[in-house]
Amino acid sequence: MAEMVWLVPLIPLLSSVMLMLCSANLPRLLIGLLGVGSVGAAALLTLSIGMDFLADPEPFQLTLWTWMQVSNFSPGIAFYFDGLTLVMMSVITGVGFLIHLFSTEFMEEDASYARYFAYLNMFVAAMLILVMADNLLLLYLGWEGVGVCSYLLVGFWYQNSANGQAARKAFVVTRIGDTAMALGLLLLFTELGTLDIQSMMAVANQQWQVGDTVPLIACLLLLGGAVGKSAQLPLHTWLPDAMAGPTPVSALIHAATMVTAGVYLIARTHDLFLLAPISMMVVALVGLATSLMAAFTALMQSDIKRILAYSTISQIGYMFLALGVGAWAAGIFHLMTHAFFKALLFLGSGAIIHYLHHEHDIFKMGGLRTKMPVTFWSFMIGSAALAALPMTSGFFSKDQILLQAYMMPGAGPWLWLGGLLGALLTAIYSFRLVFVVFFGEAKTEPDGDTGWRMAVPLVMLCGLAMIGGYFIIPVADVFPAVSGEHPAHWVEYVSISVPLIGLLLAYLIFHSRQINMDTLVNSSVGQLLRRFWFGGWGIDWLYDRVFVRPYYLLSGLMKNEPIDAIYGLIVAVNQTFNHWLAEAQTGQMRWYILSMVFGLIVLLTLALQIPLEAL
Amino acid sequence: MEGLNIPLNHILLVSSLLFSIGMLGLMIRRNIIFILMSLEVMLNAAALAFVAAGAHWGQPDGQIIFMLILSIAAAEVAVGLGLVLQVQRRFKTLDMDSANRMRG
Amino acid sequence: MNSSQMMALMPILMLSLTAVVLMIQASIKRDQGVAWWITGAGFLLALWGAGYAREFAQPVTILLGVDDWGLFFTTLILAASLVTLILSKDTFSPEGERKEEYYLLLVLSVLGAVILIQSSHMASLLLGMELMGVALYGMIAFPEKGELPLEAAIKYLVLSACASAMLLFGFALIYAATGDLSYGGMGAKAAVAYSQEPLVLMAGSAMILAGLGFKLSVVPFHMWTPDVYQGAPTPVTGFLATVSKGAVFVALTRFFIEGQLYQYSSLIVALSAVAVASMLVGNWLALRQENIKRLLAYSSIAHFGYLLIVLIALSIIDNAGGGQLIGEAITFYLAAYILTTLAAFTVVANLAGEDDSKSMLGAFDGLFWRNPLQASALMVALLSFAGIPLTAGFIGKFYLITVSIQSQLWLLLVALVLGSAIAIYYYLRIIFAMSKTSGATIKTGSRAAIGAQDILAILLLLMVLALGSWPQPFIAFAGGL
Amino acid sequence: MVMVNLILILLLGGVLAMLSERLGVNVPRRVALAVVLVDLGYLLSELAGMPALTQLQAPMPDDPSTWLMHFQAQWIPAFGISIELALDGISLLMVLLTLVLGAIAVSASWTDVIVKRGFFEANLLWTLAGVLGVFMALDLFLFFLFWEVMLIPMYFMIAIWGHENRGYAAMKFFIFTQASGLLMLVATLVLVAVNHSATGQWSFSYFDLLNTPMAEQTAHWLMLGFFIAFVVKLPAFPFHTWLPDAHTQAPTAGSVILAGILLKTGAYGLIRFAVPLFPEAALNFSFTAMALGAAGVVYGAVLAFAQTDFKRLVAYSSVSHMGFVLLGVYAWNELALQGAVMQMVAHGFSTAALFMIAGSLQERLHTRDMREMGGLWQQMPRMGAVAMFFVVASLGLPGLGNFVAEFLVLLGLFQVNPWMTAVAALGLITGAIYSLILMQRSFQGEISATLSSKLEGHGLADFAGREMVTMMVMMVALIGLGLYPQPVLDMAKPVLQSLLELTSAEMTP
Repeated sequence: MAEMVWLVPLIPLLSSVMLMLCSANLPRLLIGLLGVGSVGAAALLTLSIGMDFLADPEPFQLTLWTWMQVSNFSPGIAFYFDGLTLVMMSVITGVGFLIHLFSTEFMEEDASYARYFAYLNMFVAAMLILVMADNLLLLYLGWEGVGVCSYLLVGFWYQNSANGQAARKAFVVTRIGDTAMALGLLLLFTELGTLDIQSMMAVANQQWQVGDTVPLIACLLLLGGAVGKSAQLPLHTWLPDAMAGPTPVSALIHAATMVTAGVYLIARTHDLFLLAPISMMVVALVGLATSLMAAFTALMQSDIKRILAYSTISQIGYMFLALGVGAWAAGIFHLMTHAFFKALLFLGSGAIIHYLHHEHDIFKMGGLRTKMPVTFWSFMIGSAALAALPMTSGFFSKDQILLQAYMMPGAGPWLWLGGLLGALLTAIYSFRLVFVVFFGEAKTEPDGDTGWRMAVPLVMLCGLAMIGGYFIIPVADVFPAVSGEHPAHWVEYVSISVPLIGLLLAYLIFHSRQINMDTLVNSSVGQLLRRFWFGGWGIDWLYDRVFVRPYYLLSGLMKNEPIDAIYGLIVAVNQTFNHWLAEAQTGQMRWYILSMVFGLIVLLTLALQIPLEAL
Repeated sequence: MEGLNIPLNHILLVSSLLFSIGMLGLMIRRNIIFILMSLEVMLNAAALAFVAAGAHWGQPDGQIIFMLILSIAAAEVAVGLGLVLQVQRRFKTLDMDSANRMRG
Repeated sequence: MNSSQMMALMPILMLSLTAVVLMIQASIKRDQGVAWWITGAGFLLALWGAGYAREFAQPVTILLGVDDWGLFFTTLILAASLVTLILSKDTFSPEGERKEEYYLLLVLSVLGAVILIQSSHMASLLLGMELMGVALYGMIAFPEKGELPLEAAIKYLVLSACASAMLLFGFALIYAATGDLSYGGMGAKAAVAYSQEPLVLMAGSAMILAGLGFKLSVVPFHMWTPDVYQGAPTPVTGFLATVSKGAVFVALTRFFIEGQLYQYSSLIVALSAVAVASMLVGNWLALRQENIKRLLAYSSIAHFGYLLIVLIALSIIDNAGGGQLIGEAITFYLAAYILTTLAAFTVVANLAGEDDSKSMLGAFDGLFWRNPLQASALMVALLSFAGIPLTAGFIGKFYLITVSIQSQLWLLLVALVLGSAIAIYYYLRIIFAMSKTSGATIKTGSRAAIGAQDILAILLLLMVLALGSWPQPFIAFAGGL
Repeated sequence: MVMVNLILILLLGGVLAMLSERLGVNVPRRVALAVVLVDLGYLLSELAGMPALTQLQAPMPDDPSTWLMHFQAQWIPAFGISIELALDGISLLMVLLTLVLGAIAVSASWTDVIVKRGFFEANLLWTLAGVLGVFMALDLFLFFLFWEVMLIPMYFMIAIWGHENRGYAAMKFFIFTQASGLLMLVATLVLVAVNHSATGQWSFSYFDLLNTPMAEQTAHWLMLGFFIAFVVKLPAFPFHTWLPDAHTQAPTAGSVILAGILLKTGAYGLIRFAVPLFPEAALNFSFTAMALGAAGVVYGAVLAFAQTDFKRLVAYSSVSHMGFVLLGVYAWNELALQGAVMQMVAHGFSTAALFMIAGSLQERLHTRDMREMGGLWQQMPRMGAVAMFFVVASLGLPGLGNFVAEFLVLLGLFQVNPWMTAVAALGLITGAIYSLILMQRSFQGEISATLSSKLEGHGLADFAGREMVTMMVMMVALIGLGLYPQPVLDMAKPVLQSLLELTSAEMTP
């Protein structure tokens, strides 16, 4: 079965091309079938390959053809399949399939139905290529392909130019990260002579010692790419705006798959990062800082999708933290569980938006508990998993991360404390969302609850979110084992109790209104803080002032070609000469005679110059 | 002919003076007749220089060229005066500054 | 003057014979057609004479030196005058004046030019120059009605008389310094004379340069060119541009070589200053010129500026054995220049005739569509002036650059490159005007009858292209001179 | 003789097209297409006879027998000038690109209403003939001749059939290239003179001039003469101001040829003449050249972003893309050179397609101003999709030709100068910015007020069958180049390796 692995990305790709070419004359049902079916087939294929692989976990490599061969640079279109790839593929195809099913109903009335599924399928294909790539160049192909698909999907409703603006912002910011990653690729090839991940890591281990500068630079460049794609500080500003796209898109791209690409990249090239401990620390700090920053901002948001977007950023911050402290398996595990419950939350919010005729502001919703029971229960389970309440999948993965963060020698406890604060905030804002939207008096009337095509994915995801914690991801032989002794039990109890405290706080503030925050919120400091946090710590505002406006100014200034002025000058000089000389042609004969005499005098002086000197 | 042996340079000086006077006349005068006259002066200055040079080198060439210059000057003046008649009839004036229709 | 020397003078004899026959015919019965045919026959006989005289190439008396090089240019001059004759057949015939005198003046002027080319003595130079000049005054002023020709003639007369005076005075000074009037003699005695009174010798040669410079319309003396080109009837302008300037340049080269004037660096400095000035000023003047004839005048100023480079290079290369290249360069460039100018003036004559308003740029709008044949001839001529490959002008420019590189004249090379870069603009402006499609009524397929002028235009167009794309036979021929 | 026939077919074809106008207004375009296809077929049939391309042995630059095809005939023996045409890996690639893009250019202006159609097609074919000559000529004099001659028909195409101020644009185009061409002529002649003084015989042949010993200073100046002529044509940063005007004013077919092929003559000249003839001078000049390339990449991209005219934006994108070629050539190792050759081919297709889209937009909306466009995707979904494909190709999406080229250039450049690569990589970001803004302003967003008023009701014709076929050809080509570029790389490999050996032999004195 292993040789069939290249079929997995091919099926969605083919269906996407099919949908693009004959989008006009296909009936809506057939389009749905084709779109969902292709991802479903890919899922089944992954499942069967996965079963074979779990039987005898032997990673295998398959080369289709050498992409290009120039002197010693010969990357191939080659796929590498091991435990990590299996996990990623199953997440992509599994969650992808559910989201495709969900969107058949969500996008029911949309005019360009086929175009939507074409883009979505192409996205899944690109993501699959990304995770299955054997060499970094093919990974980069998947990387950019995913970027373009996210641009197309975020800007799907292109009639409104604001969506176009958001899509362009998403693409350009990620493109900055991609450029850094490309430079990383160039450095790696120049130093190590190959881009095939496995052989590259082997060569790196021989060639470099721990703590060299070159691996540090390479890792930081790769981190730049990861930060761009996974929306971490400093390149995170595009994700909240990317909510302009349809909600299933946000679910698939900005929750489950694309944003985790950065985590996958670092996990896949972990040997390099192990060679540069400083870069590991940087990853951890970036992760922690992002998770805290995003958590605070999520607290203040009023748009349901922006809350979830900031919560995604904060959760990925956790994964970066895990990778930073060397807990690779825990990071990937959290990636998987996060995909389940975040997709669940997004789809739930999609259902709410769909049936509340596109209402985004949570304070205008309320009391949906009775009217939309399926959505309510999916939100409850999703938020529980998000906040990592005990026995949910989120609990298992987040605790592992916090434990291993604690165990890290040196800054471990501090990272653990930061993580705890993040967990507390996560609990508060997730349940704030639940209480405000589902409890309290109803403000707007939803017209009905989810149809079966929405309900089934929600229920499946609820199941996964609950039991996800018990999955054992087969990455034991991919990553080095985690050292360090198990910390004292009190650390575990603290990390269990923190989410519960958060739940209690959220209940008190938002549901039963015992603790009155108004005095604090309306105070001058509170207002300032509120606006500061609401605007994403002012980073977006900063970028706008520092980068975007000057770029517009610069290009506007140079619009009509300053260089042309130089050539204009040359022309002007010639024109003036022409003008003077033309004036000299007065037509007066006496003037001509004068010029002849003048000429004679000049010739005489020139001719007599030397004899005069000789005298 | 040892009688009047004036050094060559003096005569050359005189003829170049004559030449410059002719040129000056050419520049200053506006009336076409006087322009032709100053042309004659310049040509004769050259002729004088030739004769002096011929004398200096004791060769007849100078005077032969002098004869040549006379005939050429005559030809030019003949054609010149013919044109002057046309100018008088056409432009109603002999002032050469009026003939500046072509410029630029 | 034995018989072989007479044979050597065959072209001159033939022309004089034509002049006499013309005068006799005019006295019998004044008939323009017959006069035209006689002049034509005369030129053809002279052409034959030039060919015939090749075996007898030898110096004839001290006045004339008949050699292959001179005879080649004689044939070139005669060809040019034939073209002028064809063009002037119907230019101002409507006015119905007595045309015989015009043809007589033409023959005399050509006779002057031929003498000038073959002159090797100051007297013959003077004779040839004046004969050509005075005949030209008559030709320029020929159309009675026009005021412009009259103004042009007067200006040309006064200015060239002044130039001749300068020339004469220069020769007088040189004669005073060296005591010899033939170029060869002057050259021999020049070294001695330079040691005694360098001032007189230098002043004399400077004035000669000034006098000849006027005829070649190089910069300090260029002011007359546009007015005379515009004023004179187009065939006469064509004649002036090709025959008169070509002959004077050949005379200047002969004088320069045999008179060994190129040894004196001060003269070379003077000449380079003049060359650079005329290259740049000629092109600048033409930049925004609307009248085609004036534009061609300015471009001829620039072209003779380019030609002077070859003379200047003479002094450096000649003693380095490159003399053969110089001869080839001059022969080729002059041939190319004359051919292109003839082509240009043929078209201008066919289209503009004597009506000055017609020679404005506006009249040429959309010419490609109205009269494609003439338009393409003019286009090829302009491209040849600009030195675009596949035309004779390009090979000429190629020679110029090779010569200036061989002699390391970097300043002149820079001026040449700058000049031709500027030149592209105004040549292209005309081509662009001709290709305008807006406004002009474009009727395809209405072929005007192929008249005599069209044949001439096609012939010249083909010769310019042939010389440009397949120059090898001509180079071999020029090499042998 | 094959090569001479290639050029002759096009020249005579041009004359035929001009004359065929009498038969009917639509006849010339069919004649033109037939002539180009015949030419292509003739070349392919000749090539079929040759040994398979991949095992081309390395053509020794200074030994004519090893070239794919070589033809020599005396022309002006006095100066050692001969009609010498030769074909090797790179020039074959360029010839094929020229003929394919020529056919596409003819089909691009299939339905344009053009005055004097016959003369238009004739000029188009003559430009192609001139360009073929440039790619095949190996005698420097002949090369210069074709270099200038290809300008004249191109000048006419812009001057006669261009848009509003075509006169200015055509004049600027001609003077820029012609003046710089003069510099090249002077440099060639000095080189020949130096060769003459060294070897005692006149020769313009590439093989004799290749390793002329000369002083370091003269080598620098000569290299500069060649460099400026090719860089003006490329166009690189400071000499590029003619390109936006020429492209915006040229008719569709004209700008397709101008962007697709004429820009490549500059790049080809650099690879063939500027560097191999003066290896040491090129080596120590390489930093400035690369700096110009990098500056061109960023400058072109920033300016492209500011444009409101569709074609002008695409023109500036060509400046940015060609900056990569300059970087690739002067990094002078196999990776970068292969990247440069790939960029020449891939850029040819992507820009030609964008110009065709611009042309069809102009045909439908009678304007190129993007302020009057917007939301066209609704009206013309197929054209929108095709435009999206080529915009994405021009910003360098992996899997398409441009990415392979740009990545190879950056890879090669990194080994020479990492900091320069960082600057050039900025081009990737700014490239994305201007490409997407192009899509946004024209095909996405709300329909502009002026456009909706102009349309009031009757919709716009979407891409027809013919246009779709041409676009499909180019899309397949780009995808093929992107996913399997090996045939193109193999074709250029032997030549590049031999050039590298030649110059490396020179550079280590």
